[in-house]
Amino acid sequence: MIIKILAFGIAKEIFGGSSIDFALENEVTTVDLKAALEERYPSLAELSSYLLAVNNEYAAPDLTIGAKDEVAIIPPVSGG
Amino acid sequence: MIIKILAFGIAKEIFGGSSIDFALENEVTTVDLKAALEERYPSLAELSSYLLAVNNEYAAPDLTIGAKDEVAIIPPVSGG
Amino acid sequence: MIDILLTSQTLNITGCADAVMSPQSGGIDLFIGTVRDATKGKTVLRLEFEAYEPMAKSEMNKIALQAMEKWPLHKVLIHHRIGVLEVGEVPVIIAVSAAHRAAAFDACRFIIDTLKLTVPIWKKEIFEDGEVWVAAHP
Amino acid sequence: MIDILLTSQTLNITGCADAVMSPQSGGIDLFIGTVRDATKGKTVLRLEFEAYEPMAKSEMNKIALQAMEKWPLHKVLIHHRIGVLEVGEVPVIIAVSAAHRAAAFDACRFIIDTLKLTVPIWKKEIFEDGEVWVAAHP
Repeated sequence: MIIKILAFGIAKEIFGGSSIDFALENEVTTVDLKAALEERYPSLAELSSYLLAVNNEYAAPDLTIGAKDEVAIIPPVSGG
Repeated sequence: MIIKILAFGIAKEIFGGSSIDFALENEVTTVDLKAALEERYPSLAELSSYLLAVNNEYAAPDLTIGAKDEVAIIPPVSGG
Repeated sequence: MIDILLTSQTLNITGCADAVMSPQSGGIDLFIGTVRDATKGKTVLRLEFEAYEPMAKSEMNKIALQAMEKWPLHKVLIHHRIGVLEVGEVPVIIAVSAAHRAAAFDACRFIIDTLKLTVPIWKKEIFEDGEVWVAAHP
Repeated sequence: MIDILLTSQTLNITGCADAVMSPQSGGIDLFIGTVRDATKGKTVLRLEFEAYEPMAKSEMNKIALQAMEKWPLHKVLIHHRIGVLEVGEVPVIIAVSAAHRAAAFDACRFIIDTLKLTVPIWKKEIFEDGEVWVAAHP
Protein backbone atom coordinates (compact mmCIF):
# COMPACT_ATOMS: atom_id res chain seq x y z
CA MET A 1 0.00 0.00 0.00
CA ILE A 2 1.31 3.45 -0.95
CA ILE A 3 0.18 6.51 1.05
CA LYS A 4 0.87 9.95 -0.37
CA ILE A 5 1.86 12.29 2.45
CA LEU A 6 1.82 16.07 2.02
CA ALA A 7 4.44 18.17 3.77
CA PHE A 8 4.46 21.84 4.77
CA GLY A 9 6.91 24.23 6.41
CA ILE A 10 9.86 22.49 8.06
CA ALA A 11 8.44 19.06 7.08
CA LYS A 12 8.94 19.93 3.40
CA GLU A 13 12.63 20.41 4.13
CA ILE A 14 12.82 17.15 6.08
CA PHE A 15 11.13 15.22 3.22
CA GLY A 16 13.08 17.12 0.56
CA GLY A 17 9.83 18.00 -1.23
CA SER A 18 6.17 18.90 -0.83
CA SER A 19 5.03 15.28 -0.73
CA ILE A 20 6.30 11.72 -0.48
CA ASP A 21 4.88 8.35 -1.47
CA PHE A 22 5.24 6.19 1.61
CA ALA A 23 5.03 2.39 1.31
CA LEU A 24 3.29 0.37 4.03
CA GLU A 25 2.31 -3.31 4.21
CA ASN A 26 -1.13 -2.70 5.79
CA GLU A 27 -3.51 0.00 6.90
CA VAL A 28 -2.09 1.79 9.96
CA THR A 29 -3.26 3.98 12.83
CA THR A 30 -2.04 7.56 13.20
CA VAL A 31 0.32 6.50 15.98
CA ASP A 32 1.79 3.68 13.87
CA LEU A 33 2.27 5.95 10.86
CA LYS A 34 4.09 8.54 12.95
CA ALA A 35 6.42 5.83 14.28
CA ALA A 36 7.10 4.52 10.78
CA LEU A 37 7.76 8.04 9.45
CA GLU A 38 10.13 8.83 12.29
CA GLU A 39 12.10 5.67 11.56
CA ARG A 40 12.55 6.75 7.94
CA TYR A 41 12.94 10.52 8.72
CA PRO A 42 14.54 10.80 12.19
CA SER A 43 14.50 14.63 11.98
CA LEU A 44 10.72 14.53 12.52
CA ALA A 45 11.30 13.45 16.10
CA GLU A 46 13.43 16.58 16.67
CA LEU A 47 10.52 18.95 16.02
CA SER A 48 8.80 20.68 18.97
CA SER A 49 5.79 18.59 18.04
CA TYR A 50 3.86 17.58 14.93
CA LEU A 51 0.44 16.19 14.11
CA LEU A 52 -1.03 14.28 11.21
CA ALA A 53 -4.06 15.53 9.35
CA VAL A 54 -6.25 13.07 7.47
CA ASN A 55 -8.71 14.42 4.89
CA ASN A 56 -8.24 18.00 6.18
CA GLU A 57 -8.94 17.13 9.83
CA TYR A 58 -6.53 16.63 12.70
CA ALA A 59 -6.28 12.85 13.14
CA ALA A 60 -7.00 11.12 16.45
CA PRO A 61 -4.18 8.76 17.56
CA ASP A 62 -6.25 5.61 16.93
CA LEU A 63 -7.65 6.63 13.52
CA THR A 64 -7.06 4.02 10.80
CA ILE A 65 -5.42 5.43 7.68
CA GLY A 66 -5.81 3.83 4.26
CA ALA A 67 -4.44 4.41 0.77
CA LYS A 68 -7.31 6.67 -0.29
CA ASP A 69 -6.89 9.14 2.55
CA GLU A 70 -5.21 12.51 2.08
CA VAL A 71 -2.55 12.59 4.76
CA ALA A 72 -0.49 15.65 5.74
CA ILE A 73 2.26 16.33 8.23
CA ILE A 74 1.36 19.36 10.36
CA PRO A 75 4.49 20.73 12.08
CA PRO A 76 3.93 23.41 14.79
CA VAL A 77 1.70 26.06 13.19
CA SER A 78 2.76 29.72 13.27
CA GLY A 79 0.14 31.73 11.42
CA GLY A 80 -1.33 35.08 12.47
CA MET B 1 -20.48 88.32 40.96
CA ILE B 2 -21.57 86.94 37.58
CA ILE B 3 -20.48 83.43 36.57
CA LYS B 4 -20.91 82.38 32.97
CA ILE B 5 -22.01 78.73 32.83
CA LEU B 6 -21.79 76.68 29.64
CA ALA B 7 -24.44 74.08 28.91
CA PHE B 8 -24.40 70.98 26.69
CA GLY B 9 -26.86 68.29 25.69
CA ILE B 10 -29.98 68.19 27.84
CA ALA B 11 -28.65 71.08 30.00
CA LYS B 12 -28.84 73.38 26.98
CA GLU B 13 -32.55 72.66 26.78
CA ILE B 14 -33.01 73.21 30.52
CA PHE B 15 -31.20 76.57 30.34
CA GLY B 16 -32.87 77.49 27.04
CA GLY B 17 -29.46 78.24 25.51
CA SER B 18 -25.81 77.25 25.34
CA SER B 19 -24.81 79.42 28.31
CA ILE B 20 -26.25 81.52 31.10
CA ASP B 21 -24.91 84.36 33.20
CA PHE B 22 -25.59 83.35 36.79
CA ALA B 23 -25.51 85.97 39.54
CA LEU B 24 -24.04 85.10 42.94
CA GLU B 25 -23.23 87.25 45.97
CA ASN B 26 -19.91 85.53 46.77
CA GLU B 27 -17.49 82.89 45.57
CA VAL B 28 -19.05 79.45 45.99
CA THR B 29 -18.03 75.81 46.17
CA THR B 30 -19.13 73.29 43.55
CA VAL B 31 -21.73 71.89 45.94
CA ASP B 32 -23.15 75.35 46.68
CA LEU B 33 -23.31 76.26 42.99
CA LYS B 34 -25.17 73.05 42.15
CA ALA B 35 -27.71 73.81 44.91
CA ALA B 36 -28.19 77.39 43.66
CA LEU B 37 -28.60 76.20 40.06
CA GLU B 38 -31.13 73.55 41.04
CA GLU B 39 -33.16 76.18 42.90
CA ARG B 40 -33.31 78.32 39.76
CA TYR B 41 -33.59 75.34 37.28
CA PRO B 42 -35.45 72.52 39.11
CA SER B 43 -35.24 70.26 36.03
CA LEU B 44 -31.51 69.81 36.74
CA ALA B 45 -32.40 67.73 39.79
CA GLU B 46 -34.42 65.37 37.58
CA LEU B 47 -31.37 64.30 35.54
CA SER B 48 -29.82 60.86 36.18
CA SER B 49 -26.81 62.83 37.46
CA TYR B 50 -24.70 65.80 36.43
CA LEU B 51 -21.30 67.20 37.26
CA LEU B 52 -19.69 70.60 37.03
CA ALA B 53 -16.48 71.18 35.14
CA VAL B 54 -14.27 74.12 36.03
CA ASN B 55 -11.59 75.17 33.56
CA ASN B 56 -12.00 71.94 31.56
CA GLU B 57 -11.61 69.63 34.57
CA TYR B 58 -14.24 67.80 36.58
CA ALA B 59 -14.67 69.88 39.75
CA ALA B 60 -14.26 68.40 43.24
CA PRO B 61 -17.26 69.11 45.53
CA ASP B 62 -15.28 71.53 47.73
CA LEU B 63 -13.58 73.47 44.92
CA THR B 64 -14.08 77.25 45.19
CA ILE B 65 -15.42 78.81 42.00
CA GLY B 66 -14.85 82.46 41.11
CA ALA B 67 -15.95 84.83 38.36
CA LYS B 68 -12.90 84.15 36.17
CA ASP B 69 -13.44 80.39 36.03
CA GLU B 70 -14.94 78.69 32.98
CA VAL B 71 -17.78 76.64 34.40
CA ALA B 72 -19.78 74.01 32.49
CA ILE B 73 -22.69 71.73 33.31
CA ILE B 74 -21.83 68.13 32.38
CA PRO B 75 -25.00 66.03 32.16
CA PRO B 76 -24.55 62.23 31.82
CA VAL B 77 -22.09 61.70 28.94
CA SER B 78 -23.00 59.35 26.09
CA GLY B 79 -20.16 59.44 23.57
CA GLY B 80 -18.64 56.50 21.79
CA MET C 1 2.60 58.65 20.28
CA ILE C 2 -0.92 59.87 21.03
CA ASP C 3 -3.31 60.92 18.24
CA ILE C 4 -6.55 62.63 19.39
CA LEU C 5 -9.15 64.01 16.98
CA LEU C 6 -12.64 65.47 17.39
CA THR C 7 -14.10 66.18 13.96
CA SER C 8 -17.29 66.64 11.96
CA GLN C 9 -15.69 64.80 9.01
CA THR C 10 -16.06 61.08 8.19
CA LEU C 11 -13.52 58.96 10.12
CA ASN C 12 -10.98 57.03 8.04
CA ILE C 13 -10.59 53.41 9.21
CA THR C 14 -7.49 52.48 7.19
CA GLY C 15 -5.96 55.87 7.99
CA CYS C 16 -6.38 55.17 11.72
CA ALA C 17 -4.77 51.72 11.40
CA ASP C 18 -1.89 53.15 9.36
CA ALA C 19 -1.38 55.93 11.92
CA VAL C 20 -0.65 53.45 14.75
CA MET C 21 1.40 50.92 12.76
CA SER C 22 5.08 50.80 13.48
CA PRO C 23 7.85 48.37 12.52
CA GLN C 24 8.09 47.37 16.21
CA SER C 25 4.41 46.47 16.48
CA GLY C 26 3.15 42.92 16.20
CA GLY C 27 -0.51 43.70 16.62
CA ILE C 28 -3.09 46.45 16.34
CA ASP C 29 -6.50 46.38 17.95
CA LEU C 30 -9.08 48.71 16.45
CA PHE C 31 -12.50 49.37 17.93
CA ILE C 32 -15.01 50.91 15.55
CA GLY C 33 -18.30 52.20 16.95
CA THR C 34 -21.23 52.22 14.54
CA VAL C 35 -24.67 53.80 14.68
CA ARG C 36 -27.34 51.14 15.30
CA ASP C 37 -30.72 51.28 13.61
CA ALA C 38 -32.68 50.69 16.79
CA THR C 39 -32.49 51.17 20.54
CA LYS C 40 -34.85 49.45 23.01
CA GLY C 41 -36.93 48.31 20.06
CA LYS C 42 -37.45 51.80 18.58
CA THR C 43 -36.20 52.70 15.10
CA VAL C 44 -33.40 55.27 15.16
CA LEU C 45 -33.37 57.67 12.18
CA ARG C 46 -30.07 59.36 13.00
CA LEU C 47 -27.86 60.52 15.88
CA GLU C 48 -26.52 63.93 16.79
CA PHE C 49 -23.27 64.17 18.75
CA GLU C 50 -22.26 67.29 20.61
CA ALA C 51 -19.02 67.84 22.57
CA TYR C 52 -17.55 70.28 25.06
CA GLU C 53 -14.62 70.38 22.71
CA PRO C 54 -11.59 71.56 24.73
CA MET C 55 -12.51 69.39 27.71
CA ALA C 56 -13.38 66.39 25.51
CA LYS C 57 -9.95 66.54 23.86
CA SER C 58 -8.29 66.92 27.25
CA GLU C 59 -10.17 63.91 28.69
CA MET C 60 -9.39 61.81 25.59
CA ASN C 61 -5.73 62.66 26.00
CA LYS C 62 -5.85 61.71 29.70
CA ILE C 63 -7.31 58.30 28.84
CA ALA C 64 -4.60 57.69 26.23
CA LEU C 65 -1.91 58.61 28.78
CA GLN C 66 -3.45 56.30 31.39
CA ALA C 67 -3.49 53.44 28.87
CA MET C 68 0.18 54.04 28.03
CA GLU C 69 1.04 53.93 31.73
CA LYS C 70 -0.88 50.70 32.29
CA TRP C 71 0.33 48.72 29.23
CA PRO C 72 3.46 48.64 27.04
CA LEU C 73 1.93 50.31 23.96
CA HIS C 74 3.50 51.88 20.91
CA LYS C 75 0.77 54.21 19.70
CA VAL C 76 -2.74 55.17 20.81
CA LEU C 77 -5.32 56.87 18.60
CA ILE C 78 -8.78 58.14 19.62
CA HIS C 79 -10.90 59.77 16.89
CA HIS C 80 -14.48 60.87 17.63
CA ARG C 81 -17.01 62.44 15.33
CA ILE C 82 -19.49 65.16 16.21
CA GLY C 83 -22.54 66.40 14.34
CA VAL C 84 -25.24 64.40 12.57
CA LEU C 85 -24.58 60.68 11.88
CA GLU C 86 -26.79 58.33 9.90
CA VAL C 87 -27.31 54.62 10.70
CA GLY C 88 -24.17 52.65 9.80
CA GLU C 89 -21.81 55.63 10.15
CA VAL C 90 -18.86 55.58 12.53
CA PRO C 91 -18.86 57.88 15.58
CA VAL C 92 -15.64 56.58 17.14
CA ILE C 93 -12.43 54.74 16.29
CA ILE C 94 -9.90 53.61 18.89
CA ALA C 95 -6.62 52.16 17.59
CA VAL C 96 -3.81 50.74 19.72
CA SER C 97 -0.54 49.16 18.63
CA ALA C 98 1.80 47.10 20.78
CA ALA C 99 4.53 44.51 20.40
CA HIS C 100 2.15 41.88 21.79
CA ARG C 101 -1.55 41.60 21.14
CA ALA C 102 -2.77 41.07 24.73
CA ALA C 103 -1.75 44.62 25.65
CA ALA C 104 -3.41 46.03 22.51
CA PHE C 105 -6.71 44.25 23.27
CA ASP C 106 -6.75 45.21 26.96
CA ALA C 107 -5.85 48.83 26.29
CA CYS C 108 -8.36 49.28 23.46
CA ARG C 109 -11.16 47.98 25.64
CA PHE C 110 -10.09 50.15 28.59
CA ILE C 111 -10.06 53.22 26.35
CA ILE C 112 -13.55 52.79 24.89
CA ASP C 113 -15.01 51.80 28.30
CA THR C 114 -13.44 54.87 29.96
CA LEU C 115 -14.33 57.22 27.09
CA LYS C 116 -17.98 56.32 27.52
CA LEU C 117 -17.77 57.19 31.22
CA THR C 118 -15.74 60.39 31.29
CA VAL C 119 -15.46 62.24 27.96
CA PRO C 120 -17.95 65.13 27.69
CA ILE C 121 -19.69 64.10 24.48
CA TRP C 122 -23.47 63.78 24.25
CA LYS C 123 -25.60 61.77 21.87
CA LYS C 124 -29.17 62.60 20.87
CA GLU C 125 -31.23 59.81 19.32
CA ILE C 126 -33.74 60.97 16.74
CA PHE C 127 -36.80 58.73 16.28
CA GLU C 128 -39.77 59.15 13.96
CA ASP C 129 -41.86 60.48 16.82
CA GLY C 130 -39.38 62.45 18.88
CA GLU C 131 -35.82 62.69 20.16
CA VAL C 132 -33.97 61.99 23.39
CA TRP C 133 -30.59 62.81 24.94
CA VAL C 134 -29.18 59.36 25.76
CA ALA C 135 -28.79 58.59 29.50
CA ALA C 136 -29.96 62.07 30.56
CA HIS C 137 -32.87 60.84 32.67
CA PRO C 138 -33.24 57.78 34.93
CA MET D 1 -22.30 35.61 8.23
CA ILE D 2 -18.82 34.15 8.05
CA ASP D 3 -16.20 35.55 5.66
CA ILE D 4 -13.01 33.47 5.30
CA LEU D 5 -10.17 34.35 2.91
CA LEU D 6 -6.70 32.98 2.29
CA THR D 7 -4.95 35.12 -0.30
CA SER D 8 -1.61 36.24 -1.67
CA GLN D 9 -3.02 39.75 -2.24
CA THR D 10 -2.72 42.72 0.15
CA LEU D 11 -5.45 42.67 2.81
CA ASN D 12 -7.89 45.60 2.79
CA ILE D 13 -8.50 47.00 6.28
CA THR D 14 -11.46 49.27 5.49
CA GLY D 15 -12.94 46.55 3.28
CA CYS D 16 -12.82 44.12 6.20
CA ALA D 17 -14.53 46.60 8.54
CA ASP D 18 -17.19 47.37 5.92
CA ALA D 19 -17.81 43.66 5.37
CA VAL D 20 -18.83 43.07 9.01
CA MET D 21 -20.81 46.29 9.54
CA SER D 22 -24.53 45.93 9.81
CA PRO D 23 -27.31 48.31 10.86
CA GLN D 24 -27.87 46.11 13.93
CA SER D 25 -24.25 46.34 15.09
CA GLY D 26 -23.11 48.77 17.74
CA GLY D 27 -19.45 47.84 17.69
CA ILE D 28 -16.76 46.21 15.60
CA ASP D 29 -13.48 44.89 16.92
CA LEU D 30 -10.73 44.49 14.38
CA PHE D 31 -7.40 42.78 15.06
CA ILE D 32 -4.66 43.55 12.55
CA GLY D 33 -1.46 41.53 12.71
CA THR D 34 1.64 43.26 11.39
CA VAL D 35 5.13 42.02 10.51
CA ARG D 36 7.62 43.12 13.16
CA ASP D 37 11.14 44.21 12.24
CA ALA D 38 12.82 42.06 14.86
CA THR D 39 12.36 38.86 16.83
CA LYS D 40 14.44 37.96 19.88
CA GLY D 41 16.71 40.89 19.04
CA LYS D 42 17.47 39.76 15.47
CA THR D 43 16.51 41.95 12.50
CA VAL D 44 13.82 40.37 10.34
CA LEU D 45 14.10 41.14 6.61
CA ARG D 46 10.80 39.58 5.57
CA LEU D 47 8.45 36.69 6.31
CA GLU D 48 7.14 33.89 4.15
CA PHE D 49 3.75 32.34 4.95
CA GLU D 50 2.69 28.96 3.64
CA ALA D 51 -0.66 27.24 4.21
CA TYR D 52 -2.24 23.82 3.77
CA GLU D 53 -4.98 25.68 2.00
CA PRO D 54 -8.12 23.50 2.13
CA MET D 55 -7.51 22.53 5.75
CA ALA D 56 -6.56 26.10 6.77
CA LYS D 57 -9.85 27.42 5.36
CA SER D 58 -11.76 24.62 7.07
CA GLU D 59 -10.08 25.34 10.44
CA MET D 60 -10.68 29.10 10.06
CA ASN D 61 -14.33 28.37 9.39
CA LYS D 62 -14.53 26.12 12.47
CA ILE D 63 -13.12 28.88 14.68
CA ALA D 64 -15.64 31.38 13.30
CA LEU D 65 -18.48 28.95 14.00
CA GLN D 66 -17.21 28.32 17.54
CA ALA D 67 -17.09 32.08 18.16
CA MET D 68 -20.65 32.51 16.90
CA GLU D 69 -21.80 29.75 19.26
CA LYS D 70 -20.02 31.30 22.24
CA TRP D 71 -21.06 34.94 21.75
CA PRO D 72 -24.02 36.81 20.18
CA LEU D 73 -22.22 38.06 17.06
CA HIS D 74 -23.51 39.47 13.80
CA LYS D 75 -20.61 38.81 11.44
CA VAL D 76 -17.16 37.23 11.67
CA LEU D 77 -14.35 37.77 9.16
CA ILE D 78 -10.95 36.04 9.08
CA HIS D 79 -8.57 37.03 6.26
CA HIS D 80 -5.03 35.64 6.15
CA ARG D 81 -2.27 36.33 3.66
CA ILE D 82 0.21 33.82 2.31
CA GLY D 83 3.44 34.36 0.40
CA VAL D 84 6.20 36.90 1.03
CA LEU D 85 5.47 39.80 3.41
CA GLU D 86 7.74 42.74 4.16
CA VAL D 87 8.08 44.46 7.56
CA GLY D 88 4.94 46.52 8.27
CA GLU D 89 2.69 44.45 6.01
CA VAL D 90 -0.45 42.77 7.35
CA PRO D 91 -0.60 38.94 7.50
CA VAL D 92 -3.96 38.69 9.24
CA ILE D 93 -7.16 40.64 9.88
CA ILE D 94 -9.93 39.44 12.20
CA ALA D 95 -13.15 41.50 12.25
CA VAL D 96 -16.15 40.86 14.47
CA SER D 97 -19.40 42.82 14.75
CA ALA D 98 -21.96 42.56 17.52
CA ALA D 99 -24.75 44.58 19.08
CA HIS D 100 -22.57 45.08 22.16
CA ARG D 101 -18.84 45.63 22.25
CA ALA D 102 -17.92 43.16 25.01
CA ALA D 103 -18.89 40.23 22.78
CA ALA D 104 -16.94 41.69 19.85
CA PHE D 105 -13.77 42.12 21.94
CA ASP D 106 -13.98 38.67 23.54
CA ALA D 107 -14.70 36.91 20.25
CA CYS D 108 -11.96 38.73 18.32
CA ARG D 109 -9.38 37.75 20.90
CA PHE D 110 -10.59 34.14 21.02
CA ILE D 111 -10.35 33.92 17.22
CA ILE D 112 -6.78 35.21 16.90
CA ASP D 113 -5.63 33.15 19.92
CA THR D 114 -7.18 29.97 18.48
CA LEU D 115 -6.02 30.66 14.92
CA LYS D 116 -2.43 30.76 16.17
CA LEU D 117 -2.90 27.35 17.79
CA THR D 118 -4.83 25.35 15.22
CA VAL D 119 -4.80 26.77 11.68
CA PRO D 120 -2.21 25.03 9.45
CA ILE D 121 -0.26 28.10 8.35
CA TRP D 122 3.50 28.33 8.75
CA LYS D 123 5.75 31.36 8.96
CA LYS D 124 9.41 31.46 7.97
CA GLU D 125 11.47 34.36 9.28
CA ILE D 126 14.23 35.52 6.96
CA PHE D 127 17.23 37.18 8.62
CA GLU D 128 20.39 38.59 7.07
CA ASP D 129 22.30 35.44 7.99
CA GLY D 130 19.72 32.72 7.58
CA GLU D 131 16.10 31.70 7.94
CA VAL D 132 13.98 29.73 10.37
CA TRP D 133 10.51 28.13 10.46
CA VAL D 134 8.95 29.74 13.54
CA ALA D 135 8.24 27.35 16.44
CA ALA D 136 9.42 24.27 14.51
CA HIS D 137 12.13 23.31 17.00
CA PRO D 138 12.22 23.47 20.83
